[in-house]
Amino acid sequence: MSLLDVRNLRVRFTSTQSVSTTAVDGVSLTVEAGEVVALVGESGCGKSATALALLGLLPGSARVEGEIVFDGEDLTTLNDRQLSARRGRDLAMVFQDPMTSLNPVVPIGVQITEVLLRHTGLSKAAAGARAEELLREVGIPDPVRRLRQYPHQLSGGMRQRVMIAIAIACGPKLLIADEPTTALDVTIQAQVLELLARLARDHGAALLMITHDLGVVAGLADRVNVMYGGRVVETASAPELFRRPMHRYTRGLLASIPALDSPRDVALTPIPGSPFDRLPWESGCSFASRCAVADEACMVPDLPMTDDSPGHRHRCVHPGGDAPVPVSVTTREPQAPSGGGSPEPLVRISDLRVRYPARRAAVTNRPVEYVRAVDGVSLDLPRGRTYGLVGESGCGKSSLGRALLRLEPVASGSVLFDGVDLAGMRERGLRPMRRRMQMVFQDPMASLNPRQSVGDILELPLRVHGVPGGRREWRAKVLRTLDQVGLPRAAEHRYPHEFSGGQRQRVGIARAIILEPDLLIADEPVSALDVSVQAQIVNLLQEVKRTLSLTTLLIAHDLAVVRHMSDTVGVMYLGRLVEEADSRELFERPLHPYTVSLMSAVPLPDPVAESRRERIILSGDLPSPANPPSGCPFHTRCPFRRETRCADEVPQVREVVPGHRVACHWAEDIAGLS
Amino acid sequence: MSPTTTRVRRLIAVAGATGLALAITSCSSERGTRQASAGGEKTGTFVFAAASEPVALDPAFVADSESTRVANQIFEGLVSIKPGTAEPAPGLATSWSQTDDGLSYTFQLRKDVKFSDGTPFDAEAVCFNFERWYNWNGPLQAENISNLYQLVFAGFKTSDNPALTKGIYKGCAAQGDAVTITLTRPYGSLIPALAISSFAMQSPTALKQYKADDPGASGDVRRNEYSTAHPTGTGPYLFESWEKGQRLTLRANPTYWGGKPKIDKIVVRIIPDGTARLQALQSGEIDGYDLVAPADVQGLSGAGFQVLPREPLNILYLGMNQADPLLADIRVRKAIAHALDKQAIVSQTLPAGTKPAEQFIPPPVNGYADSVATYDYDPAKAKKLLEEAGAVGKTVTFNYPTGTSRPYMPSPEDTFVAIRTQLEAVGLKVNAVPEKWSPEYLERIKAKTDHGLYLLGGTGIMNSADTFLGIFFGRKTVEWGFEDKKLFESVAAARSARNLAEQGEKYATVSKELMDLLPGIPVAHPVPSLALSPRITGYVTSPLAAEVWNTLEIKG
Amino acid sequence: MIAFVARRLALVVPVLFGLSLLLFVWLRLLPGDPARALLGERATQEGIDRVNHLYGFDRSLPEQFLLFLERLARGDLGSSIRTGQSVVGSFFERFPATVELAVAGLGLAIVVGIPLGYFAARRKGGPLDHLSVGASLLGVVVPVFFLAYLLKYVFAIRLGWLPTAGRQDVRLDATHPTGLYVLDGVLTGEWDAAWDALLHLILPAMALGAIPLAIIVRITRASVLEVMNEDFVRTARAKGLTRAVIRRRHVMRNALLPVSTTIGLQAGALLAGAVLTETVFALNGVGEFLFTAVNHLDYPVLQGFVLFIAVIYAVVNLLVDVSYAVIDPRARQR
Amino acid sequence: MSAPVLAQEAVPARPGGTWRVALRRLLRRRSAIAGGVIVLLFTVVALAAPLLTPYEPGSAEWAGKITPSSVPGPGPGHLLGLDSFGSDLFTQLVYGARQSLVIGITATGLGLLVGALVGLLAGGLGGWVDTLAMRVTDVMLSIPALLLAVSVAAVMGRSPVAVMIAIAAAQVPVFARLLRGSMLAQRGLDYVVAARSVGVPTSRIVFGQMLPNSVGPVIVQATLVLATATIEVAALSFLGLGQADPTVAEWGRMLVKAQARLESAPHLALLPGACIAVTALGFTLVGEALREVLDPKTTR
Repeated sequence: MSLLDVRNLRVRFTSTQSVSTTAVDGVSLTVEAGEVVALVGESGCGKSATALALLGLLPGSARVEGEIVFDGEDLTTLNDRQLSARRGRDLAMVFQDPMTSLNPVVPIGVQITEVLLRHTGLSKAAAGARAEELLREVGIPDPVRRLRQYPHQLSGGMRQRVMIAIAIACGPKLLIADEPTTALDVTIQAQVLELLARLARDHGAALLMITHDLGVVAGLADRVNVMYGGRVVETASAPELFRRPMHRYTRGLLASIPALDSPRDVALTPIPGSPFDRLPWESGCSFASRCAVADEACMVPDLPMTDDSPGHRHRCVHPGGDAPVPVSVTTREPQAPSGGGSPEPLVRISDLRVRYPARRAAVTNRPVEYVRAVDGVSLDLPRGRTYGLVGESGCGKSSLGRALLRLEPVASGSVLFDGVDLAGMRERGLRPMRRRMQMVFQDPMASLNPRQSVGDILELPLRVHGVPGGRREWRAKVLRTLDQVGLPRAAEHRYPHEFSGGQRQRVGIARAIILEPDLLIADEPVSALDVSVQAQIVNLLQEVKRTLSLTTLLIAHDLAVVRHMSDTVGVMYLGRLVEEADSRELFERPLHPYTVSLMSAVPLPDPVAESRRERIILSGDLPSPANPPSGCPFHTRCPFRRETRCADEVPQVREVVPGHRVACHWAEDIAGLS
Repeated sequence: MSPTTTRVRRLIAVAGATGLALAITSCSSERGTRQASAGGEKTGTFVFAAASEPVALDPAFVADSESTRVANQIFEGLVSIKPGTAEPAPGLATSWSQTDDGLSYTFQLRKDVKFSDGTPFDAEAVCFNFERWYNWNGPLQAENISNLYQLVFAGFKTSDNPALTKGIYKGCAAQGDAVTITLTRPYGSLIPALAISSFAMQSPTALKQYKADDPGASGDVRRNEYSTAHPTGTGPYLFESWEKGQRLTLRANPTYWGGKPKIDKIVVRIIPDGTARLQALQSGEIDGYDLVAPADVQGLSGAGFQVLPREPLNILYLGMNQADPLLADIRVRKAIAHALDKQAIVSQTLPAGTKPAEQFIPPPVNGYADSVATYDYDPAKAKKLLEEAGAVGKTVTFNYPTGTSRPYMPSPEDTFVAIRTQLEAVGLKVNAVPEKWSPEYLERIKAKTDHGLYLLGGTGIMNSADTFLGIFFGRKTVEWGFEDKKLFESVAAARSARNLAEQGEKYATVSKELMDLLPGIPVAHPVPSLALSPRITGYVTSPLAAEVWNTLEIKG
Repeated sequence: MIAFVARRLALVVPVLFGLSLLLFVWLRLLPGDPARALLGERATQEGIDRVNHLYGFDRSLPEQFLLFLERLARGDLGSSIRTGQSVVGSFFERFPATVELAVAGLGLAIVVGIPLGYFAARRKGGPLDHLSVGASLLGVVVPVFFLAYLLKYVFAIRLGWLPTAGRQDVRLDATHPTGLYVLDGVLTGEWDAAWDALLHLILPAMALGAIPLAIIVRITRASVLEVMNEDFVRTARAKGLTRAVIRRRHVMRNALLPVSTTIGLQAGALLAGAVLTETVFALNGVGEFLFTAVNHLDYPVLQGFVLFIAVIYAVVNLLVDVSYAVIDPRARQR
Repeated sequence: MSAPVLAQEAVPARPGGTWRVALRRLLRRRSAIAGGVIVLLFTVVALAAPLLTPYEPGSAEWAGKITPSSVPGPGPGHLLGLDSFGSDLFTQLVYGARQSLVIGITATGLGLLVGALVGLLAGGLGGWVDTLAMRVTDVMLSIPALLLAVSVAAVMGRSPVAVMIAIAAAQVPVFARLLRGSMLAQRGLDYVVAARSVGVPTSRIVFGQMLPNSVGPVIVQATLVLATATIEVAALSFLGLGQADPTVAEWGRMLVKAQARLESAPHLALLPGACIAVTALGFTLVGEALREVLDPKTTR
C-alpha cells in the first residue's frame, strides 16, 4: 500500500455568482514511503490546489471530491478537528514564500514550539530545547539567539530553513514542499534544496515536491508527475521522463527552456499561447489549444491515461515517443560585430556609483546613511551586441541599468553614450537622448499605465518626441509595431489588464522599440512570465534586436537565459563587477569563485547531467549592501578564500586572459584549478 | 504560550473579577447601612439644576442669576423682598426712615443676629460693608466686577475714571442698633436697590481673613479664596463645598435667626442644556429648575410636576432704530405698532399666562403709568399709515438673535417668525438678519448703527423703573438711534427723585411720553416659570427670582 | 525603543508650535468683541475698552502673540474671560469627566467592536455579519447628538432604566479623590457611588462610542478577513494548531495592528464627539466647557482647550504607536 | 516582418478601460445599488422640490395654529403637519434636501479642489513644497475634524457659506494627504519610470499619468465626505453655528430646533433626523462600494 494514494481528486471553487471554476480535475497520484515525488506544472495548472487539498487547507469556497488515502485512511472523510490532529504531525508542508508564511509578530521560537506542544507530549522546556536542536539541524547558526528573533530579522534563506524546521519538527511521514525555492536566489536555492532532500532522507519521510522548475525536479525527484490544466498529463520516473518525454506538453516545456548546457546558437522552440487563466477543457485534451499536432482525436471527452512502459503513463493522443525533443532548425546568424565597424562602444560606463538613502535623520529628513547599490563599475556596451549582466537580487544590476538611463540619480562616475556624458546632464537636455535608449521592464503589468489603451501607450513616445507625420502616421507606426511584436492590430484599443502576461510584455517591447532606439535595456524581461511563455519573449527579443541592430543590455538572474542571449556577460556581486568575458568563454571557463559557485548552483533539467556534476554550495547569506564586507566583498562566502589579502584588500578588475576580466586576487590559481 | 498573551489573559481575568465583585457588592450594599443613610439624606436634600455655574459666591461682584440664586440662600441684605412680590420688606434692618431731602437714611438693625462664622451682625459690620464697596479701586472698578454698585451708587471714593468719582454715597454712621447712610444727592430707588443681593451683608471677619478684595492666585477677584470657598453671611444656609463644574452644596444654618430651615441640604447641580434639565426633573434626578421652556409647560404640569409662574418683572420689546430713515418716520412706527397682533404673538410663542405689554415697564413696578397711548391691532390702519408714509412694499431690516433664551425672550426665533408674518401681512417686506446672541447680535444693536427692527428687552433687578426706563432711555444710544434731550432730562430727574412716590410719578410721565414717541413697541411681559418636583412644597416664587429656600419642605 | 519614542516626540513639538500660531491668528480673526460678550446687553463703551485693555486685546497682534508664547512657556494659558478661571485650572477641573467618558466610550467600542468584527468576519455573509455591518453603517450616519437624545429618550425617559444626565446622583455624598467617579468609588470602597457613576456613564458612553464602535467593527472585520487569507495563517493551520491558538496568536495579534491605529485616530473624533455628548448629558467635561466657550467667544479658553486637545491627541497617537511597536516587532526599527 | 508567433492568442473580448470595469463591478453590488437609489432619490427630490409641494419653504403661513406647547400633526393640506414655526413640515423636509445637496456638494467640491491642489503640488513636485504642505496638514490634522470645522465656522460667522467653508477646511488636509500618498505610490511604479525613460516631461507624467491613477481614493473620500457633510452641518447647527435663519429649511437646524419639543412632537425631530441619516447612508454605501471596487487589492 502506498503512503499516499490520491484518486480522482477534483477541486471546484464556487463563488457567490454561482459560477464555479474547476481547479483540479481528476488528479490521481501516489507517493510511496520515503520516496521523493515531484508535481510539475505552470502557474494555474492546479498543483498548489492539489497540495492544499491533501491537507484540507483549501478555503471554504472550495468543494473537494475524490479520495485522499493517506496511511490507509481517507482524509476527505475527516472533519477539520480530526484533520488538524494529523496536520503538522503526519503530514507537513513547506510553503513558497517564507516571508509571508511566517507570522511576522511572533518570535520564531514560539512558531516552532507551538507545533511541538500541539502534537507531542513535550513540556515547554523540552519543546524549547527541541526547537534549538531543530534549528541546528536545518543549519541556522546561533539557534538560542535566533529563537527569540522575529521573521523580519532573518534572511530569506534562513526563514525557509525555519519553515523546514517547523515541517520536520514532529517527524512527519509525508513532507509537502510547494515551490520551496521559488522566492530565493539561486545560490540559496541550492542550499535549501539540498537540505530538504537530506532531511527527508534522514527522517525517512516521503517528499512531495511541487514546482514549476524542471531543473529542480531533475536532481531531486524519484518520480515526476507533470500537470497541465488541472490534470496529471504524464507520470514517470525522473530519468525516464527526461529521456523519453511522451506528452506533447512535457516535450514542449523541455524544448522551450534554455539550459546551461544546451546549444547556444539556436532559437528556442516556444509553446504558443499562454497558460489558461480559465479552464476551457470541458472535453478533450486540455493542451489541445496550444498543441501543434492536435486534431479531432484529441477532443475525446475524458481522455484516459495510457501506459507507455511500466511506471510511465501519459494522457496524450499523439505521444512523442523516442524521438528527441524537437529543437528549432533555425540557427542564429553568426555574431558579427555590427555598427559600421566602429571600435568605439555605444556606451562606456566608468567608475559608476549609485547610492540610496538607508537611514534619514528624524526631523530634517536628510539621509545620513547610504546603501551603495552600484559601487564603482566600469564596463562598455559594444555596438550591436548584447551585454548580459547577471547577479543575485540586490547585487546592483538593475540600479546600474536604471542609472545608465538616468532613471536613478548618479552619485559619481560617467556614462558616455555615443560620446556624450549622460551622468551630469539636465533632464531637459537628456530628453532628445532618451529617444535613442529604451527599456523593457520586469513586471509587464506594473510598467503599463492601466488607464491607457495600448494604442495610447505606444503613441505617447512618438508624440513626446515630436516624431514627424502627425497622428495618422503615428497610428500607422503603432500598427506596424504591433505586427512586429506579434500582437493583433485589434490590441490597439485594448487596455493592459485585458492581456495575458506574455502579451503585456510584447506591448512593453513594442513601446521600447517604437522609437527605433540604439540601445535597449531589458531588465529581467522574462522572469515574471510562465515557463512556457518565456521562450516566446526570448525569441522576440532576439528577433527585434536583429532587425533593428540594437545594442542590448540584458539584466537577468537566470544564467541560462543570459547565456542564451548574450554576446558578452558581466557578473555583479554587491554592487561591483566581479567578472566579465565573452559569453562562451565565461560559461566554459569561469574565473571568479562567485561565478563558479553561481553556475554550479543552477539546477539542470537533466537528471543524468545533474547527478554527474559536482556542486559547490555556498555557505551563508548575501551580506547587506548597506554594510558590505571589507576587502573582497565575496570573501565571507568564498570557497577559495585565503587568509591573506581577501579580507583587507579590494581586488581590482583586471584582464587575466585576453578579453576576460576578473576581480579576484587568485584568478590565475582558479583558472588552473578548473 | 507567549508571556504577552498570558499577561493579557490575567488582566482580563482580574478585570472580570473586579467587575463581578463590584456588581455583587453594589447589590448587597443596597440593603447595607450606607444606602439607608443615603436614603434618609435624600428626603433632606433639595437638588436644583442651574443652567450654568455661578460665577462667584461673593455677591458684591456678581449680577448673574445663578450666582444670585446661591447668594440669596447664604446672604441677606438690610432690605429684603416681601415673599411673592417685588416689594421691599424688612430684612436685617427691621425698619428704616429717610429725611425729606432724600439724603439720609437711618436703618434700625435686627438684634441678636450673627454671621455664620460667629461675628455679630451690628452697625459696624454694616458700615464695614458700605465702606468696602466705596473704597474699591483699580481693577475692582471694572464694569464687569462692580457692575451693580456702579449702577446704583454711580462712583467710588477715588477713581482714575472721572465719571466714577461722582458717586452718591457720602458716609455711614453707626449708632448702636441703628445705622445712618448719607448720600451726596437724592436717589429715589435706594431702598429697593438695597434688596439686591450685591448689597447683602457679609462678615467683616471673613472678608478680612480671606482677603475678599484681593485678586489672589487666579488674578480675578471673583475667583479668590473668599469668593469660592468662604462666603460668610447671615442667611438660612451655609456654604459647604463647591466641586467646580459639577455641584455646589449648601447646609442648613442651625443658628439662623429665623429658625433652622426644614431642608438639611441643598445641592446645586449644573445642567446647561435645557432639554437635559427637563429630563433630569422628569426622571427624578433633580427637584427643580428655573426658566421652563414654554413648550414644556403643558407636558410638565400634565405629568404632575409643579410649574410655578413668576409674576413677570420684565419687558420684551420690538425696537425700531431711528437711524434707519424708514423707521425715523413716526407713521411707519405707528403702522408697525398697529400691525402687531400682540395677543397672537403671545399665544404662539410665549409662555402661558403672559400678558401683552403696553409700556416699557411691567405693571407692578413703581412708575407704571395709569394710561398711555395704545396701538390696537388694526391691519387696515397700519396699511393706511404705510400708504401715507409711502412705505408700502418697502423693505425693513429685522435683526434678531438666535441660539439664546432670556427670561424676557424665551424663544426669539419663534417670536421673530410670528412678527415677520404679521408685518408682511400689512405690506412690508422683511430683510431678516439673524445673529448669534453674544457678541454679534448685542454688538450689532448696541455698538453699530446698521440695525432696523430688533428684539430686545430686560428684566428688573429691583422694583424700580430705574432698571427699565432709566437704563433704556437715560441718554442717547445707538440702540434707539434718536436724541431727545427733554426725554433724557425727565429720566434723570426721575432717577434722582427724593423718594419712591415722587419717583413713581415722574417715571409715569416718562412712560407716557415714550408711548407717544414710540421708539419701540412693548410686546409682552413673558411669564418666567420654575418647575419643581411634586414632593417639594412651600415654594413661593418671587418676581425678582429672589426666592429664599428656607420655606421649602420635602414630602415623603 | 527609547529612541523611537524620542523621535516621535520630536515630531510633535513643531506641530504644536504651528498649531499655537495658527490658533492665535485664527481666533483673533473672530468677529465680535469678547468684551461685549462678557459685559452683556447693557455694557458701556468705557467698560468694554477697560476689559479689552485688561486682557491685552488692544495691543498689536505680534505683541499679543509674544505675550501668549511667553505665558505659554510658563504653563500659563491665561484665564477665561467669562468666568475668570485660569484656563489650565478649568481644563484640569473638567478633564476627569472627559477622560472617564472617553475611556468608557472607547472601551465600550473596543470591547464590543473587536469581538463583533471578528465574528462577523468568521461568519462572512451570515446574519451576524450583515447585522454588524448594518449596525456599523448606522453608527456612522446618525448624528452623535441626535443619537444621544434618542438613547436618553428611550432608556432614561421612557423606560426609566438609566439616569438622564450628570455623572453621579448628587444626593450621594461621595468623595472624589481622583475626579474619575467610578474609580473614586472603587478606591474609597463606596461601592454604591461607583455603581451609580457607572450607571450614569452607560448612555453617554453608548452615544459617544457609536462612531468608534462602527469603525472598529468595520476595520476589525476587514482586517481579520485579510489576515485569515495570509500565508502564515495557512501555515498555522498546516501545523495542525487548534482553532483557539490560531485565532489568538496568529489571526488576532496581526489583525489588531490596523485596529490599534484606528483607535488612535478615533481619539480625535472622540474628543470632538465629547463636545456634543457632554452637552446632551450635562457631564460638565472639557467638551461642554469648550461648547460654552465657542458660544461666548472666550478666546483664552478656546485657544487653550484646542491646544490641550491637540496635545492629548498627539499623546494618544504616540501611545498607539508605542503599543504598535510592542505588538509588531517590525515597527520598532522604523 | 512576419510574426514569429505560431498561433495568435485571442485577445479577450471584454472591452473597456478600468473605469468602465469598475462601474460594472459596482453595479454588481447590492449595497451600491441601494446607496445609488437613495442618492438618486435624494437628488431628484432636491431638484424637483417646487413640484412636490404647493407651498413655499419657511413661509410660516400657519403660525396662528401654533402654540408653544403644541403643533398640529398630519392632517388635510399638510401631509406631515406643521413645524414649530407654522410652516408645512413636508415642504421644509423637501427643501431641506436642496440645502443638504448644495452644502454637501459645495463643501466637498471646495475641500476637494483645495486639498487636491495641495496634494498635487506636494506629491508632484516633492522637495520643500512637499515638506511645507505636509507640515501644514500635520498641524491641521492635529485638531479633530469637527473642532477644526467649529473653529473655522466661528471665524466665518453664521452663514451657510461659513458652514461650507468650515466643512471643506476640515477636509482639505485629508484630501491633500490622500492624493499625495497616492501620487507617491505611483511615482515608484514602473509605468511612471517607463514614461520617464521614454522621455515624457515631468508635468505630463504628473498630470497625464500619475494623476488619473491616483484619483481613486480621492473619489471615494469625496463620496464619503458628502455623507459627513450632511452630518456635520447638523452638528454645527447643534453647536449654534451655521445657518442662522431658523425658518430656512435645513435638516440640521430643524432637528436641533425640534429637540425642544421632543416630548410633545417627537416627529419634528425624528423626521429630519431620519432624512440626515438616510442621506448619509446613501452616500456612505456608494462610497464604501466604490472603495472596494477601486481598491487595488481587490482589482487584481
